[in-house]
Amino acid sequence: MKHTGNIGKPKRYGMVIDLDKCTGCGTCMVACMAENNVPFKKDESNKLDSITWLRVYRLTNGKPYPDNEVCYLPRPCQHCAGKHEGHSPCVSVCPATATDYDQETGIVSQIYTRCFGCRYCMAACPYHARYFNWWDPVWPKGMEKALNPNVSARMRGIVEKCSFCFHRYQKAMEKAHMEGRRELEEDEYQTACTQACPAGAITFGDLNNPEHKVHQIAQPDPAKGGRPRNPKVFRLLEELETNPKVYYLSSREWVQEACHKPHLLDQKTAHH
Amino acid sequence: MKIDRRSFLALSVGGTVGTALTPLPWKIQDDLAIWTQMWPWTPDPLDGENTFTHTVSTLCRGGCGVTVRKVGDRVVKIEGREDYPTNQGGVCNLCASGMQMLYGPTRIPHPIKRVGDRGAGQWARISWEEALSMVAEQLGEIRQAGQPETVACLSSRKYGSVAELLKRFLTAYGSPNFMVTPSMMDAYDMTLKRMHGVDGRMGFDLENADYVLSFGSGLIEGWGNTAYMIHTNSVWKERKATVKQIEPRLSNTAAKSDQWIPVTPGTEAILALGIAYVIIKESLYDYDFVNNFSTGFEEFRSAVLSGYSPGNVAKQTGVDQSTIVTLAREFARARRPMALCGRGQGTVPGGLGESVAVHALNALVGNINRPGGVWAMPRPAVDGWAAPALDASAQAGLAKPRLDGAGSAAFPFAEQLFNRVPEALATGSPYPLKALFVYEANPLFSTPGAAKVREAFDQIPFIVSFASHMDETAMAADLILPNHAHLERWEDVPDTSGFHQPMIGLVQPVVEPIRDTMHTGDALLRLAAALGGTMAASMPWENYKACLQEGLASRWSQLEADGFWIDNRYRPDTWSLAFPTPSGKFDFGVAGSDLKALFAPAQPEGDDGSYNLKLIPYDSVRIPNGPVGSPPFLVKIVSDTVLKGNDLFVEVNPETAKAAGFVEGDHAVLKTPLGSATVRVHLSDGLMPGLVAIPRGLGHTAFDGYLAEKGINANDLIGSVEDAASGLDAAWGILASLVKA
Amino acid sequence: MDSALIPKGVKRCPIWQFALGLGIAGAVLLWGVYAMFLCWFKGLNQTNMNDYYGFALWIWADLAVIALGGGAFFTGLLKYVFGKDELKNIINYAVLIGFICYSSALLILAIDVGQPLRSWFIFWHANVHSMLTEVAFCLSCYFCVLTIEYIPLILENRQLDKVPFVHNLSHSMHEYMAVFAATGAFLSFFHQGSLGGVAGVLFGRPFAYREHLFIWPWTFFLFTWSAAAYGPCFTLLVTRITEKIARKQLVKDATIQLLAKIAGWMMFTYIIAKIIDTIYWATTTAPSLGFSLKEFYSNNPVYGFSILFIEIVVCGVLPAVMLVIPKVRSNRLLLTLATVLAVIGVSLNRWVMVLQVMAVPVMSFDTWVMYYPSWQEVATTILPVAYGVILIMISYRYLPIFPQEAELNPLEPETPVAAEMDSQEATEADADPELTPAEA
Amino acid sequence: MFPFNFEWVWDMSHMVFMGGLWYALGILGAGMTFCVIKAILDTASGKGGHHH
Repeated sequence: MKHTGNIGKPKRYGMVIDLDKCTGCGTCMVACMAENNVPFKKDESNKLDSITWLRVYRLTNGKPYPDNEVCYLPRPCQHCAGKHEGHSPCVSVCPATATDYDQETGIVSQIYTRCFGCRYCMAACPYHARYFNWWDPVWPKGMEKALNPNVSARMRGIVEKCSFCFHRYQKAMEKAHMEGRRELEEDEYQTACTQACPAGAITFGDLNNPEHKVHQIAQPDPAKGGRPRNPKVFRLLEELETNPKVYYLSSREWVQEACHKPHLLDQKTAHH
Repeated sequence: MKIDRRSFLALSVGGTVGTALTPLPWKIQDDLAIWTQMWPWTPDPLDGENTFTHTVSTLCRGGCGVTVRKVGDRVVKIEGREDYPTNQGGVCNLCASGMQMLYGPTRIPHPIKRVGDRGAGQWARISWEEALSMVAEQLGEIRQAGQPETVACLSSRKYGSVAELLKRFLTAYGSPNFMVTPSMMDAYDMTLKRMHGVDGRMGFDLENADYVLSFGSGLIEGWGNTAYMIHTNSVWKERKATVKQIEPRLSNTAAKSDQWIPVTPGTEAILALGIAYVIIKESLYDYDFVNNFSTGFEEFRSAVLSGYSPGNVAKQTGVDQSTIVTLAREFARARRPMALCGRGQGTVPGGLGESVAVHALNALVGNINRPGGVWAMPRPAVDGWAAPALDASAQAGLAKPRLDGAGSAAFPFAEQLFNRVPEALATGSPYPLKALFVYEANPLFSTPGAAKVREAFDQIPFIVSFASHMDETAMAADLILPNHAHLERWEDVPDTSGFHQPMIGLVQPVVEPIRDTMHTGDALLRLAAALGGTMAASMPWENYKACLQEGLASRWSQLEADGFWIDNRYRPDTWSLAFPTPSGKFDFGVAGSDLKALFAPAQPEGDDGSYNLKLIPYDSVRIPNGPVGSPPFLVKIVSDTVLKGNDLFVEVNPETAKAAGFVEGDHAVLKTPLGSATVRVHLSDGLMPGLVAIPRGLGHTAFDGYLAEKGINANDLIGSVEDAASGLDAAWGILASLVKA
Repeated sequence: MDSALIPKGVKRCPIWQFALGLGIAGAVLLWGVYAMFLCWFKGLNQTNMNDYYGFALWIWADLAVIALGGGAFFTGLLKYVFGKDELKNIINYAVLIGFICYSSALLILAIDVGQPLRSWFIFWHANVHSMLTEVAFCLSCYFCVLTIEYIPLILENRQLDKVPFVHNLSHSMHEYMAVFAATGAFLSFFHQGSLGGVAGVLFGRPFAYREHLFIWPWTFFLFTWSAAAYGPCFTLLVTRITEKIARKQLVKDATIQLLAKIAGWMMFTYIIAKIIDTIYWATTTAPSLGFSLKEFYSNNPVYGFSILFIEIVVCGVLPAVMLVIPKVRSNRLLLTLATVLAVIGVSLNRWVMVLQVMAVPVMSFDTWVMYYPSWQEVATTILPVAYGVILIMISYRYLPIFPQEAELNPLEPETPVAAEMDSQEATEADADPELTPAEA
Repeated sequence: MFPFNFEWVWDMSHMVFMGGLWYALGILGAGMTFCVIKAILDTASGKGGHHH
């Protein structure tokens, strides 16, 4: 196989989530919880202490009946690169180096056995992508059988978050190495949510690889901190310069505005 | 004294300093940290060999083709099967949570019989021999007494070998009372029969439709095959198809559609007829189809033109005249327009008039049996079995009328009318029930007017449940013969969700049964054998798998090899061959019905003037409301504007709430003619004023602390309304009031 | 009974009064200790913190006590480095208050982290780019300094001082104190600053984020500055409260006035810097991140513009001006009022920089989340106050904290002991509510 | 915090930060050692205190 893509260079794994396609069914959340051994309590209705690495937000245009509109927005960890690669809001503040920016993949990791639960990273993350284990995880009798051995169960008192299913990357790389390859095919490494989404709303791959769909859809501009060149694509809170690797696509202007798409705000201020 | 104190001090200080200088404190500190990293009470899943098995998950109504990842003998993940024709790699949220259904503590571990009062939850473990002989004894006695028709069976599935086996069991036994939990497909089947003359099922070539007019169907919220419909929605986005959603609430389907058209609940059929009016009036219909392949058009035309002018319709439905006209024109001019009905997930059939009115739109534009249209499809059949042997006793029983009146003079086209059962049992007419089998159904929870069903069940002296999980109906049973869980068994799942190609999925055991359970098919075979005679002769198979294999006949080899069977070259009959009605044409006249009566909207019950609001149920894709109770993952993803603690939120338009003095989160008493409940108010700009919307599927009393007592059951507040034309449940909701708690 | 331990030339209340006070403070302490163990054994679900409030009451308490404890380093700096020798009369108490504040902060942190048994990872696996690492290192080091500064005071106890080695050690430590104090000031500068940096570097939180000077956000300098300004106010306030309870003057007016004057000018300059910072942030920083000031102060029940006004004007400009004007600060009542306002002001600033940062939604579709602490959080926050009261009681009783006490309150040799007891009715326990540094 | 911890990098940040830290600790340690030794020496030479 001949590749013109991104060979031997660092990868920047990322996502494009098509908000036009997302139906808010929540299968991504379930797939994520199942894949990553996310615990659950008897009462999960307090969303302020409910661990959902991937959370689907419900956005509305705020207009009264019958002009009300709704859009769903799945929010995994944004795997921010920051102003320079690795200066993620959370990685830069973690005092114990328990969260790390992987220069090979661009993935922000969390080392559960290292984290001592100061929660500074949670304070730093504007996306609320980080979750604290307020409780000891408890599985109803028998259900611990369904735990995935590739992801360790977390103990109470530490922070956890979406890892872009990093264990899947490791498994895929292991397999590739066994087969004497150094590069992964696009479909060899996909996150659980991407795979499960019945709408096919999530596209995952190497943003640096022009052969990958994520690159083609988002068209990140490396000169501008990865800003998308596709006019329908945007990132959450672009102006904070967190430089996230999760891109969103929506054809609705109010959705773009709700996510702080910069050009809209520029226009807005220009009008005033 | 002083010396002592001084030496004591010196010793303590010296000791402390001395210990601090040894590696001991550092070692302890390190060990403690390591201990926190592997607390014994935090589970550490064992690794093992990874295997991937294909099967079909039967948790959702449509059935998801899945690939199950196992580590050793543990199921750890359920993913969508890439090459499965419907879900195509995606999966629905319920099937993705299947591990929790397999391993959850609400599984019924072994056969049990009731020892306390009904519903008290006092059970005694019994052996399978004991359990089966108990049933055989009871059935033998009833048959001996010459009342085989008093044994009934309720199943959530109409097709497939287990449903067929249950039906066959009853037939050989001598009971006509095989019943299926109601769904929109009942109305569709009846429509097909009366307009097409076909005993079949509806198929929808959805992906190829370019203009979809949905009369309240929760297209991406569990209508049809959940995962397939969500996939289809994405196909529509890619192909820029238009979706117009007609319903009083801004559902997810409405939110993702190109236009949300709020409509007064229960007037959807009127709106469809208003659209038909414009199409007919402006001669936008398909001349070829209407003139050459249909009959009864004149009757239909005059019925429509006499009462459904846009002005008239606008008044009743709350939809602007101009919108009606626009919808009609867009629909008629689209290349492949398709009109769909079945509210929400289609768990309530709706009246026949509604289904007929909507389907008439498809007929007007000739989008029948064409690409991108509605297709009449053959019913899936288990056709490899010989006809059951019937003795005199069976023949006598089968000659009796059905308990629910389906097929009687009043409802000649009906096949199932479970909604009429409570009434029949309450009056004991035509006869009481002596025994009931419940298979994968939870009628005590999921039937509208659930209280009445509970009362009716109290009249049945012997209820046998085949449930795998302790649901509400199992709680009320006398004997439970637990079925294998969905990942432990063989089964065929013919698609009945409206997929446009004949298809059967094969459920294959992924793990050995982890409890002392028995496949219901095997239990039936053993019961038949115990009953002997023609019963045993009608069900001669050694085990369920042999019976399955024989039933699927020629399709078995493909099923076994691929895990599914599909006829992807299937095309529906062309118009000239498609309509086996007396005229050989599509019948707009609905087999000679009184169209005016047919189209009259269902009247809500209990209008005593004390109710100022209308309560409508809504189906959420995150809340299963059928036979399966939400596993913990699904309860977890329910929004906090739906459920908070155990409190259920009902949606109310801010304007309506303001008039009643409610603000967000207020507690309120929601009252309907059926009962009342305390709820909390959630203000929603996505709901027509004057309505209250309540989610279906919460308020379980059975299951465990992860689900039980959360919210209230909509079916306790909303009942069924019998459609005079068909006997089907035509309820769209109920009148209600909402006052401060 | 314990008269042998009481410093020479001063009088203390009877032992039963002292024991009663200790008992009351001890009861409060035990309540806090109970809550502390609940948090340790059951986990942080005992609190009302959540995923939106990863930082809450405890972190505020930490920031507040460290700011209030800033009197120790700043007074030390003034005395040992800038040679303001007059301050020797209050330095002991400043050190004691600082020691209490810092040990309290460390204790609260030990409860606050989710895995206290791993908390040493902050040192072992240090990320030098994290403000919190800087805080942890400087805080612990400075706590060592405070301990070193407090030790000679203990050693000066009448009985201990009789031991030659102890006497010599305290003597040599005194000689060397300038070096320790200078190191302490250096460390304090960094940890007070990095505590400000904790919020200021959060570029994901436009409410907290500030532009940087070198590697430090403006809040770094503002926090150091405010600790230097407001810390001495707290020292003055606690001194005043102690005097009230002891019913005698303990520090001469000259010392008090000098410290008040310096604190006043520090506050005056600080508040100007704070106003400039606020204006720049409101008009330049926040808009560049896509936010307008209004978004930070509306649509919620608590955080309105009044918060900003109270912090900057009522508890910032006002006490600063009061302390700067000699006539006002020489009035004891007004002086106390100014220090109370100042203490509230700096505490409010720390509250806003912790709690409001958490409350302000960043994503437009997110919501304001309000928070109130659980009783366990409140109890564990009051715990250090009780501990502080006890430590002050013991130190005051047995150690020569106030060098001018004997001079200001000469003992009449003929006075019978019984009469003395009557005049000392007030028990130290009365101090509890007023001594609450976290509330003040 | 030590060069043998794997987080350690010989870069400016580490050298400045840890340099500052170890410098401060050094002063404190050396200072205390000095004080203690001096006290011991003073005691040995019979200075201070009131022997009884």
